[in-house]
Amino acid sequence: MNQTPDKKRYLDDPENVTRLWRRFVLACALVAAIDLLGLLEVVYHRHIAFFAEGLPGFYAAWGFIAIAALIFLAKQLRRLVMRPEDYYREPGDAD
Amino acid sequence: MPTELPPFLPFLIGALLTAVTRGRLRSAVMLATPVVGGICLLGIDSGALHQVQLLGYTLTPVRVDELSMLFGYLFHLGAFIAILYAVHIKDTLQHVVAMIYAASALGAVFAGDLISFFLSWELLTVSSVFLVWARRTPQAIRAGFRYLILQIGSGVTLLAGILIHVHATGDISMGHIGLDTPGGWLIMLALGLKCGFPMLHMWLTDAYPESTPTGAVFLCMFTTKCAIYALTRSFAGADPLIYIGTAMTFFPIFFAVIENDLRRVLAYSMINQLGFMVCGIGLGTALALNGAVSHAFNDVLFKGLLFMAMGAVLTMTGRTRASDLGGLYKSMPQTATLCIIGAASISAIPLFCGFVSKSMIMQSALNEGHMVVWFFLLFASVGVLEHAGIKIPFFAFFAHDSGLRPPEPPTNMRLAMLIAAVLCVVIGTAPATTLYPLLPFAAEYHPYDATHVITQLQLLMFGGLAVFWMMRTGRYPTEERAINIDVDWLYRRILPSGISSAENVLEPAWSSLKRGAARPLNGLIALLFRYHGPQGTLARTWPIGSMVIWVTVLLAVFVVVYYL
Amino acid sequence: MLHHTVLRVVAKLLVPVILLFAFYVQFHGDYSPGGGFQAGVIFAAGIILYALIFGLDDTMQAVPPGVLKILSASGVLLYAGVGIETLLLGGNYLDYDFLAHEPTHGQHLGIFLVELGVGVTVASTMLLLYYAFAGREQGQ
Amino acid sequence: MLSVLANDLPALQVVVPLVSAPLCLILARWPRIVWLLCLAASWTSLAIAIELLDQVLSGGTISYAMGGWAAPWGIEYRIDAVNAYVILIVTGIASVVMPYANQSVAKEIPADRVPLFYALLMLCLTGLLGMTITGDAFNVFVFLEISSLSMYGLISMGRDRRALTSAFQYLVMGTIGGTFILVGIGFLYVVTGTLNMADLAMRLPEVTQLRTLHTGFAFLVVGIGLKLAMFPLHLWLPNAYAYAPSTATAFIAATATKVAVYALLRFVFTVIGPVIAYQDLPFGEIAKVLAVLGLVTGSFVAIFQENVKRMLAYSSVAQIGYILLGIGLATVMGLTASMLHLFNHALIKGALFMAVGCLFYRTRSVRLDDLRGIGRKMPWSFGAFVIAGLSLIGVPLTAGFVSKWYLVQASLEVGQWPLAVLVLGGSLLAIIYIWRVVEIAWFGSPSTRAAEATEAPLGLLIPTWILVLANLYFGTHTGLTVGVANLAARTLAEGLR
Repeated sequence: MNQTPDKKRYLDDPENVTRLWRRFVLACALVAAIDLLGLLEVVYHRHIAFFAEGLPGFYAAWGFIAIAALIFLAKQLRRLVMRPEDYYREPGDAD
Repeated sequence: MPTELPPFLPFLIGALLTAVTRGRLRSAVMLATPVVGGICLLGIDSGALHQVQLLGYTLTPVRVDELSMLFGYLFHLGAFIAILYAVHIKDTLQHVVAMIYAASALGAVFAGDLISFFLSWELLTVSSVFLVWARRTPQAIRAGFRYLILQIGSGVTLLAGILIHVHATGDISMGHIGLDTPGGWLIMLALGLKCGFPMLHMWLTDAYPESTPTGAVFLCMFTTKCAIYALTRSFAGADPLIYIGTAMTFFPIFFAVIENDLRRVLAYSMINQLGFMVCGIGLGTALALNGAVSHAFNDVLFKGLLFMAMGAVLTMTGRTRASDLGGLYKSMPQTATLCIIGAASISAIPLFCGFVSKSMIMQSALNEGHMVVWFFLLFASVGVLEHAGIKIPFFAFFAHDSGLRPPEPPTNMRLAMLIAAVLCVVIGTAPATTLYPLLPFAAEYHPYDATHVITQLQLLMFGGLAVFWMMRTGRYPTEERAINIDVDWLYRRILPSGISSAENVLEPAWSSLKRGAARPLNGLIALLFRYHGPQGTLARTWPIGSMVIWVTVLLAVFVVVYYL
Repeated sequence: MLHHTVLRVVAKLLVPVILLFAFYVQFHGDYSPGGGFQAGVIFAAGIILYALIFGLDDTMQAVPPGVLKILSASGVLLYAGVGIETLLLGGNYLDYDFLAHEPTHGQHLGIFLVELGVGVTVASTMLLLYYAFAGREQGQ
Repeated sequence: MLSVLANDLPALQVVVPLVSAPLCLILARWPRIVWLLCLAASWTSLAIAIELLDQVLSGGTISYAMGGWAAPWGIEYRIDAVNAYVILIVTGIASVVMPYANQSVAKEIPADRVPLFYALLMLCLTGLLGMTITGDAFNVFVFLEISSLSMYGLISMGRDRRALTSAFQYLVMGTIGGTFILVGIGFLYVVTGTLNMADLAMRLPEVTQLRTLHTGFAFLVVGIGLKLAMFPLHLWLPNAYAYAPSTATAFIAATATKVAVYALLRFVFTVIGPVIAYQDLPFGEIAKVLAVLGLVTGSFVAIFQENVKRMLAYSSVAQIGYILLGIGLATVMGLTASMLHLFNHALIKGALFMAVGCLFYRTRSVRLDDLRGIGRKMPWSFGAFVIAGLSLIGVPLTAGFVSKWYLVQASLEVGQWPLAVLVLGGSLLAIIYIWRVVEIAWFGSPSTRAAEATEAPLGLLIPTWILVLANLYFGTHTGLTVGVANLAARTLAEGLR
C-alpha cells in the first residue's frame, strides 16, 4: 500500500465538517419550511391520501423519529444477538 | 429479424466457449455473450416458441411475453455488467459457472411450464453455489454447503408443490397458481425461500458475504429476482404476501444497522428491498405489480452497483468490515463517487432510479387502503437510507481514517460500476422513456410531482439529519468487531450442540432403554446411527442362523395373517 | 490302502462290472427304468471306488480332470445340440420327431442322444466334485 | 437358415447362452475367444429379445411348446408384454456388461478361472432368461436354481476373502428361498394338479378358500421375497454385492432382483390372481409395509456405509422398496411405476456399479477412505458415477425421475399422501448418501491410492457411459419405456376389479 504522507484534505479539518453539518441542518430546515407553503397552496397543490400526511412536517418528523427509533431499537437488539467474531469459527478458518 | 433462439442458449454456448478459451479471447467471448444474447432477444417472437412432450405433458421451455421479456432484458443487462466487472479474474471455474448461472436464470424466466421452471430452478441452485465455493476459504465452503442444503430444500419443496398442484389441477403451465391448494402454498414457500421470506432468509446473509467479490455481484442479480418473477407470475394479489413483504422490509434494517461486515449489510438490505417487491406483488394491482418488477429491475442495477463497490474494496484491501475500513475516498475517489450514486439510488432519492419504482409500491399501498402497511413501509424506507444510503459509503470511504490507501480497482471494474451508475441516474431522471415502456401491466404513473418529491426529500433529509446528529453526539452504535446471530444460529449452533449433547446423554439413555425406561427423543440421529451405522443392528453382517430366523418369522407372519 | 489286498482284488473285479452296469442303465434307459442321470452317477461311483482303493493320483492319471472338464461341457453341448438340430430340421426345440425319417425312430434317437449327454455331464461333474474335495484333503 | 429359426426365437433366447456356457469351458485355452463368444451370445440374445418384444407388441402373446408337447402337459414358453420387457432388460444389461467384462475380469480374476467365470456368467444369464420366459411354474424353479447356483459361483470369485463367506451365506439363503418356492409350487400342484401357469390360473379360482393355497402362496411370496431381497430378507444381499467381482456385481445387481420381481408379479397376478392376492389375502398391505420399511431402512443404512459397493447394495434394498410399493398399490398406475423402475433401476444400478468398478480397477479398493480425492484423478469414471447417482436420486431429465414421478402419481391417485411424501423423502436420503461420496471423492485431498490412480481404460469407460447416457436418454424419451411398462402393467392387471 502507498504509505507516502497524504496531502491535507478538506474533510480532514474538523471545522470544515462542522461547517458542512450546519449547512445540512439549514437545508433541512428549508425543506421542512416548504410544507408551510404547501399548506397555503402557494407553491404547489399538496395532494394527500389520508389525514396524517396532511399534518405539517409529518414526513420530516416521521423521518427523524423513524431513524432515532431504528437506531435505538437496533442498539437494544445488539444485546440480544451480538456475539464475538469467532463465535462460529472452526479450526483452520482463514481470517 | 425474428428469431426463435431460446434465450438461455447463447449463455450455455458462452459457458462452453469460456471453458475452453483463455486470455483475451476468453474475455471477448464472455463480453460478447450477453451482447449477442441481447440482440437475439430483441428480435424474438412472442408466444410459446418451443414445445416438447415429456411424461404425457406438453412442456414449453420457451414462452415469451412482456413479463418474461422485462426480466430477459434485465438479466442480459445485469449479466453484461457483472461479466465486465469480473472479466479480469483468471478463474475458469467462476467464469463458467457464472455463465451457466445466468443461463439458468434466463431459463427460469422464459419457462412456460412448471417442469421447465423447476429444472432451471435447480440449475440456478447448483451453479450459484460454486460462486460461493470459488472463494475457496473454509468458511466459504461451509457456507456454500449450508446454502446448498437450504436451496435444495427449496427445490424439493417446489417439486412437491408442483406435483400436488399438477395432480389437483392437471395444469402444468407456468401461470397464476394462487393459494387455493396446498400445492400452491408449497410452491410459494419454495419461492419464498429463494427471495428471503422472514425466517427463510438466513442463507442470503450467510452465503452471499462469503462469496467471491465478483461472484456476489452475479448472486445479487439473479436468484432472488427469479423468485420475484415467479411470485409475480403465479401469486400476484395473494394477501399473505403483503404482510410477509412488510415484515421483510422491516426486520432486516435492524440487523443491518448493527452489522459490521458491509457486504452482509448489503445482504440484509437486499432482503429489505425484496420486501418492497413482495409487498407490491401481494397488493396485486397493475400499479403495484409494475412497481414490483420495476423495483426488481432497479434493484439489479443499484444493488449490483453497491456490491460491485464493496467488491472493489474487498479486492483492493482484502476486507469488508466497517471497523477495518474508513477514509478510502482519499485513494479511491472514483469508486467512492460511484458507491454514493448507488447509495442514493437505493435510498430512493429523487432523480435516482430507486425513487421511480419504490414510490409506485408505496402509492399502491395507499391506494388500496393499507395504512398500517404503508407506515411500516415508510419506516423501512427511512431505514434503507440509514444502512444502505449512509452506512455503506460512510463507513467504507469516510468515517475514521483506517490508514489504508489502496489504489482504484482495475479499469474493467470501474467501467462496470460506471455503466450501472449511469443507468441508475438515467432511469431515475427519465423513467418515462426508459423503464416504464417495458413494464408489462397497464398503469399510468408519474413519479415526479411536487408533493411527492418534497415529501420524499423531507423524509430522507430528516432521516439523514437524525443519523448525523446521533453520530456527532455519540449516540450512534459504534462499529464492533463482532457478528450478530440470526436464524441460521438455529442450525449452526443449536443443532450441532443439540446433537453432541444427545450423544452425551445417549449412552446412559441406551442402558436405561435396556432397563425399559423411556427413550429420549433428542438422540434421534445418534439412534439412527446406532441401528443403521456400519455396526448397527440393521447393517452388520448377520449370522446365517439369524437370517433364517427372519425368514421363518416372515413366513409365520404371512401364514398367520393369511389365516386370519 | 496299499496293504488291503482283499479290497484291492475285489475292487479290481467290481469296477468293470459297475461301469458295465452303468452303460446298461444308460443305453437301456429309453426302454426301461433308468437313464442318463442314474447311469452317470453309477459310472462316477465306479471310478470313485477305484480312487478310494488305488489312490487319487492313479485315478487322475487314468481319468484326467482336464478331460473331465471338457466332457462335462460336451455333455451339455450334446443335449443342447440335439435341440438345435431339431430346430434346424424344422421342429420345435427338442422335438425328436424330426430327427429321423419317421417320428418313432426320431424319438429313439433323440432320447438316446439326450440321455447320453446327461450321462456324460453327470458322471464327469460328479468326478470333478470328488476330485475337488479329495484333492483338498490331500493338500492339507 | 434364419427363416427356419424365425419361429423358434423363444427357445433360442435361452439356448444361445446355454450353449455358449459349455463352449466357454471347451475353449478355455483361448480366453479371448471365450470372451468374444460370450459377447456374441449376449448380443444375439439382445437381438432376439428385441425381435420378441416387437412380435409381442404387434401380435400379442407368443406361446412355444418345448419338444412339441402341447401346453398343459409339456413345458410352455409363454411371452407377453411383461416378460418380453423383462427379457429386454436382462439381455440389454448383459450386452453392456459383456464388453466391460473383458478388461475388468482380466484384472480381478486369476487367469485360469476366467473361462469358468464367463461360463458361469452365461449360465446365470440362461437361468434368468429361462425364469422369465417360461410359462411353467416348476420350470421357474429349475431356472431359478441354475441362475442361483451360477451366481454363488460368480460371487465366490471375488478377490476379497469375505467373498467366499458371502457366497456361502447367499447359498444357504438362496437355497432356502428356492426350497420355499418349490414348496409353494408343490402346494399349488396339490390343489390343482397342474404346473402350467395359464392352466393354474384357470383352476385356482375354484379353490380360493383352501388353506393349502394360502399356505402355498405364503411360501411362494417368502421364497421369492428372499431372492428379490425384500426387507427383512435382504440380509444376504449387501455382502454378496459388495465382495463379488465388479462385473458380476454390475450384472447381478442390475438383473437378478429384477427377474425375481418379475417372478413375484407373475405368481401374484397371473397365477394366483389379484383377486385372491389382494382381496382374499392382505398381500397388498404386507407388501406396502415391507416396502416402506425396506425403503427407509435401506436408505438410512446406506447413509452410514463406509464401503461404496455396500452402500449401493443397501440403496438397492431401498429401491426394491419403491418397486414393491408400486406392486402393493395394486393399480395400473402403481404397476406401471414398478415396471418402469424395474427398467430404470437396472440402468441406474448397472451404471453405478460399473462406475465403481472403474474406480476399483485403478485403486483396488471401494472403501470411501481410499477413494478420497479420486474424482479429480478419474473424472470420467467419477462423472459417470455422479450422473447415475443423480438418476438414482431422481433428478429430472434422468431415468430415475420418470419412475419416481409415476410412483408419486400412483400414490396420490389412491389418496395415499404419506406414501408420496415417503417416496420424495427417500430421494432426500439418496441425495445424502450420493453426496457423501461426491464430497469425499471430489473435495477430499487424495488418498495414497487415489494419488497414483489414472483414468480407467476406454474398454471400461465406454460401456459405463453407454449405460449413463441410456439413463439420460430414457429420462427424456419416455415413449418406449412408459408405453411398454404401461402395456405390461395392464396385461398384469387384467384381473384387477
